[in-house]
Amino acid sequence: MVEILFYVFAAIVLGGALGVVMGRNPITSLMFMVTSLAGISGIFVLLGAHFLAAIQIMVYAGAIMVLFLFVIMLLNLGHDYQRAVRGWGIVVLGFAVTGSLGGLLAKQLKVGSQEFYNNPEAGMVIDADLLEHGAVGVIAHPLFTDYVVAFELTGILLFVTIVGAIALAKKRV
Amino acid sequence: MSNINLIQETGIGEGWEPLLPGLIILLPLLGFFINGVLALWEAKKSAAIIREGNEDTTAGLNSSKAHSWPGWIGPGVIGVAFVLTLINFVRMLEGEASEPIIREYWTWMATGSLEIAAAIQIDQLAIIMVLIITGIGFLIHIFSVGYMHGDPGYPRYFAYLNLFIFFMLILVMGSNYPVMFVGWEGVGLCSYLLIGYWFDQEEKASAGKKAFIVNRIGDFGFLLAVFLLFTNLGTFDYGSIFARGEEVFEYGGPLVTTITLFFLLAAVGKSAQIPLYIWLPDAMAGPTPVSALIHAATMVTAGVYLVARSSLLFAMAPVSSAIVAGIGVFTAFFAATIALKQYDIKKVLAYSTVSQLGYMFLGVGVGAYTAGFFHLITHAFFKALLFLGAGAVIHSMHYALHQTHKDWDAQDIRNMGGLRKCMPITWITMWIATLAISGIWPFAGFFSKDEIIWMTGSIAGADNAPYPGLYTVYWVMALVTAMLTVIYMTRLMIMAFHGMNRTGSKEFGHLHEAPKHMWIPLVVLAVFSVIGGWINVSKDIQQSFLGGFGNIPMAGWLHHWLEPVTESAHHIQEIHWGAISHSAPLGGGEVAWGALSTTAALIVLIVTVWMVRSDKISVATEDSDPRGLSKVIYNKWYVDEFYGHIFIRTLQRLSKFAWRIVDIKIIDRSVGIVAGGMRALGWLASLTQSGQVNTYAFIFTVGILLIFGIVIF
Amino acid sequence: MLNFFSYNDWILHSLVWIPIVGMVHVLWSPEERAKYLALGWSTVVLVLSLGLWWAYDPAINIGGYQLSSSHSWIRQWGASYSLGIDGISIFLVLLTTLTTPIAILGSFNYITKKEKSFYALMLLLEFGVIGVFTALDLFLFYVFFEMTLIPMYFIVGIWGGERRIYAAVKFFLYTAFGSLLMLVAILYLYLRAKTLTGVPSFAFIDLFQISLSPTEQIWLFSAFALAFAIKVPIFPFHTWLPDAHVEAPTPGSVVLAAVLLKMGTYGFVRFLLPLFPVASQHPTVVMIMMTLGVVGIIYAAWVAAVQPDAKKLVAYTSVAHMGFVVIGIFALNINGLQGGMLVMISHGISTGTLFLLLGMLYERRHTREIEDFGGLSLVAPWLATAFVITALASIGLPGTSGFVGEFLALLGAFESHPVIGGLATTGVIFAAYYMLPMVQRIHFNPLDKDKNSKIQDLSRREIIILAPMISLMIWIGVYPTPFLERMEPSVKAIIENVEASTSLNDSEDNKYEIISSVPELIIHTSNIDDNKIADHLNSDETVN
Amino acid sequence: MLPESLILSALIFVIGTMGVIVRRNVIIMFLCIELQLNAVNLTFVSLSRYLGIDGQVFVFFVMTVAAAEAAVGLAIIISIFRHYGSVDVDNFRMLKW
Repeated sequence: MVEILFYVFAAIVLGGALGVVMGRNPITSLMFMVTSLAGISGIFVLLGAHFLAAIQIMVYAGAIMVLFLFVIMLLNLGHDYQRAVRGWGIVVLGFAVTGSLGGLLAKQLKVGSQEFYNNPEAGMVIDADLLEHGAVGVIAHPLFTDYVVAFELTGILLFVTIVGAIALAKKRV
Repeated sequence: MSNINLIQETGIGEGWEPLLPGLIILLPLLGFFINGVLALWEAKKSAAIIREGNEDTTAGLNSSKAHSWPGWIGPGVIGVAFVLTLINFVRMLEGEASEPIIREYWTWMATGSLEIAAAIQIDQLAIIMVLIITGIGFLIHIFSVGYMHGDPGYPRYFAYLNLFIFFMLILVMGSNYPVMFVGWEGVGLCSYLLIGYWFDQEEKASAGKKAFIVNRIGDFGFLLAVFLLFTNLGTFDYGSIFARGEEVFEYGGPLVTTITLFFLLAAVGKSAQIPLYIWLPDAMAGPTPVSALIHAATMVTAGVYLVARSSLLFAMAPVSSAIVAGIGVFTAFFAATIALKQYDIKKVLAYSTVSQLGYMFLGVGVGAYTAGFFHLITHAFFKALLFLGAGAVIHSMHYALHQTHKDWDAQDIRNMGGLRKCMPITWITMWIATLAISGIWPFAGFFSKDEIIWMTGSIAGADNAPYPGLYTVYWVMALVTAMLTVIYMTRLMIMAFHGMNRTGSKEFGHLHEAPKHMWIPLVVLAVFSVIGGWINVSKDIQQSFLGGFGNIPMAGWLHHWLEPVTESAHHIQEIHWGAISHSAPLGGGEVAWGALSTTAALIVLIVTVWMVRSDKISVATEDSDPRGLSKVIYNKWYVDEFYGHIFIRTLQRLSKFAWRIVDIKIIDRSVGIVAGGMRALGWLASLTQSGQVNTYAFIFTVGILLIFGIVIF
Repeated sequence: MLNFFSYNDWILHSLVWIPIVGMVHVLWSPEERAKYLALGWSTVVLVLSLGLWWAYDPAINIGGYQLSSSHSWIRQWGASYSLGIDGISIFLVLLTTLTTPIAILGSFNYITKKEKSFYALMLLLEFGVIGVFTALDLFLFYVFFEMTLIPMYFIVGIWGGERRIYAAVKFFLYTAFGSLLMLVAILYLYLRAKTLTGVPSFAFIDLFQISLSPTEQIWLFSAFALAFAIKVPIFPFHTWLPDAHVEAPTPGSVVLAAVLLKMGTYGFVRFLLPLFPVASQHPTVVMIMMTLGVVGIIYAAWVAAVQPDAKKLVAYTSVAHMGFVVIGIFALNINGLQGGMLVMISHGISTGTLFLLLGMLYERRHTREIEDFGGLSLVAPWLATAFVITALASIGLPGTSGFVGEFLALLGAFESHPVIGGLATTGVIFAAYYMLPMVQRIHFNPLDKDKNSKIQDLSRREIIILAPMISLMIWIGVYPTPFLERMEPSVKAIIENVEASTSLNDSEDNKYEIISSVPELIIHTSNIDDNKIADHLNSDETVN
Repeated sequence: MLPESLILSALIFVIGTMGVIVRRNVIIMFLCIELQLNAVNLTFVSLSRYLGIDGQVFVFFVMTVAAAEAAVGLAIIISIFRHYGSVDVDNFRMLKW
């Protein structure tokens, strides 16, 4: 059951990703992106990261992508059907390079993951934690103990980002 | 720390005690400082006037204090120095000392391997030079008071003149070669400053520059000779060099020959001998008393002094000595020919000086160091007198031409004539000098010049003389030159002082005898031009009718006096050359040849008087250009032009080549090519920077792939 | 007296850091007070530095460093902050402290824009140069050596003439290129020393102890020599100098000529001879260096003689003078080396003064072309007098500073290589050939240009600038003994070290062997003081 | 499931990279970068099952940074668009020199 669901989500994710790259219109790409993100969120659930899955939908698909959408609408790019790619030469080269990169990555990840794969206790700890603390608690605990400084810094980062974004987008030119 | 002891008068001299020898040197320096400060003060005032646009810079300055003090300070310090020297001289005479007195004041340079003291040495040679320098210097200073009166740079003039005396004294009193070199270059500096004294006239400034640069060629030789001495002997002091020179150097060996040839180069530069004589005639651009002091009596004789000082080395190098004598006699002859056709009164005297210096070189070159030095002394008297006389004439001519605003050349003898009527004292004293330089008995020049010629002749006949034929040639040339001397000097005198006046009737009224300041030195020098030669009458002559049958009191005095300095050189010469002959190459003794030469000189004189007087002389502006050989001689054999083409133009071309081609085109451009290569590489690298994000991302990915691949495989 | 204030302990640190304090002060003060503050601070440095004259005692710790102190800086690398002086560096430090206030005073009228930055940079430059001359640690030396480039780059690039950017970039790249090669050599040397002793250290005293094979020496020598040759500059690496001098503002030229060039020759004496004695003695190396020196003397004199630009002329004469220094150094005897040192000092004074004088002329006439002048003696007699005296000192007239140095350098060169020495001596002729025509065309000749007849004579400020310089020229010319006797022990130690190395490095066996004082050395590396350095040297000698 | 999800993440990453390389529209390039980030997130999450919860924490941070990046990046795009009237990367070549 889980495997089937995984492959369904995987297909959605891959299809969405291809749609993002191949879509000729920014809106199309964006919509495929949302689809893809939703698929990833499904895989997150399957992997036991319930909280992240929720965040993925709410923040990523819900907020960030909407921000993109706003910008596209603001700039009125919805009707912008340009030639999609810059030239077939670079597409071929890109395929060659990214293909080999992907091959290497896949091979390496597969080889590297063998020992975990064979580990019978895989996922036991996380699942136990999940049961004990709940989906939020399991991530909240390290976040506010071990990573509290980083967490606070993230807050500062976001603040700075807000200031920066406002300053940049301000009409002053 | 070594101790500076400026006027240190401790230490006991050998047999006599010198009185404040350092002060003799310091006094002119003091005069220089005082006059120098006055000169700066003065110059500032006149500069302010020029800046305001006032052309006449002399206005209002003549009466100022700055204009009357130098006239007292300048001659004053030299006078005191002269008196001091005289006292020391008398003490030295009484002391009968043979060892030089050395006073060390401070350590000038000391490194681990050498030590040069700022030290002076007083010995027989030096004291005579000091006497001449301060004595004649004093007279010329007094003369200058009159001659330079009214010149805007009056204090500056005396500052330079005092500085010159200072350096000249260092030159002759130094106890080692480096100290001598200080004076050697210092006098060159003063010569430069004084020749270019009227610096706002380009040709005068250039003449000074020329003198300095040519002198520097000589200085180059001096330095190399000194370096060679040091590397072989490890010292610069006269005492140790001459004490050990005989053992260290081999007689006639290449080393000592090289050293002496470099010294010769130095002497040739300073004493204006071929091939470096060209600066001296130009040096006449300076004020006339300067020509008298520097370019006749003292500085130019420094070369002779150098050879006499280093007599031991020259005696050990017969080749160098022969070259010295050869250069000397050839210069004497060559310069005399040029003097025959010059019209500028100072130019004639300048070439005459070159010629007479040639005689001195001949003297020291044949090993007759005393004779050469003797001629230096007598020449100092009569040539200083001639120049001062010429100065008086020019002064007078200048005044006359200035009064009537005639722009004639005040120095051209064609514009003079008949001056004896207005300037009797100058006329008589100059005739005395002329007779002296012509070698007519009993004037000073007779004894000194005759001795040089005689010594040349007798060396040619010495038992083992190295090149008897060569010395015979020298002897003949020296005799011929003596006759040429008579001709050009007589020509000068007749054209300037006798016959009809050609200056113009209006101007003639303004011609006048020189003021007292000026004629007193003339008279003093005239006296010495007569009796100066009696200090070294040789024994044969003294016994003969030419010496009043033994009645000239000081026969051979100078020879005897200089013995401590020259005896080792004479000794070496005697060992290697054998006894010198007592007859000239054509036979006949010293007395006979002396009498003969005086007679011949007199005859030539009379003939010249007759010939010049019968010539019709036209003034400079109307005179036709000389033709043929006269033209060549008038243009000084075109030597200046020759040098200009061969050396100066070549050097300038080389310099321009070095700058324009080597420096800019080759070196700088190759640096530029390296820089350009770097830039090209940078440009190639910049091609990858298309500015397109996609491309960067692609390259980035390739990079990741590479790193990834390297990590995996 | 000096000891009462424990002068010896703090003086070198103060000399290095006071300029920085002054720089900060200048930067924090209003624009119009900048020049007075800069003058004040540099004068403080000058006054303090004068005590060195007495504090340095040539009789003690012969061949070693004095007033030295050492503090660990970057412990892991063994770089330390060590300062000290010996008979070679003391005069260069004094020359720097003297030149800086004079150059600052000389720029009062010349610098009219961005005064604050200018004077701050001048003080920064002083900091760097004093650091170069006092550093006893190769790493520290290198830092200072490179640091001097920065202020000079800006001084030329901002306050320079028309082609200032070109000149500044050329100057910077040229010298930086050389010093990068030197950096490589320094690192090699450091690693070599580290492997031999096991202790990382950049201290001179440690680096001098290691023995290198002849091949290594030749390579390292070349790298160091190239860096210093560019800095000096030796023919044919000199072409940056005329450009930099011509474009630099007067004070920049003064400091450049007076002290920056000396860093190159100082490097020769300080590093090349002690570090690579075998290479320094190698006949080919000596021949190349001497030949370049001689060619520099003659060639630069020729080129100088035909320059229409007075400043460029003087710039080329610097090349000629530096040629004397080079032949003096590579004569490898005491006379030559002492002469070379003295030429450095005298060149610093006389050429610096010539640049000051040319700057004064430029302020008056706004031209540097020799042709535009003429007859200035009439309207500016004091200026002309100063100029003539300085020019004569520059061409080495006896009785002025130039002569003593040149005489000794030539004598030294002549002792070891007569032909080279003889050729170099022709430099005295060519010196007159380039200098006198310039003097004549500027100060003599008729006053035939209207603009020239309005020129003002020296102001009181200018007299204050020139008087000490001219007095020094005469002093060194007449009584150089105080200078010579202070440098003698250090010079002697260097020469003896070079000569001793012949025997040490001849046998192949001890090629890579560290000499036996290493254990001691390890103990002392972190804390150098006079006595221990002396010990090192003594043990060094016993080994030799 | 681990190897599969890892391979999936590799594929997403590669597709994202391809997009960055070939697309000219800067917004789509941006989306592709988000895609790459998500690929990395997926890797973190899938490995976190075996290596502990830290992986998920990192994903949390990555998301925050992605949000920040998107905000700033989009602001830049807006200002560029104002300047050039286009979001085609071919226009942004100012940094070439």
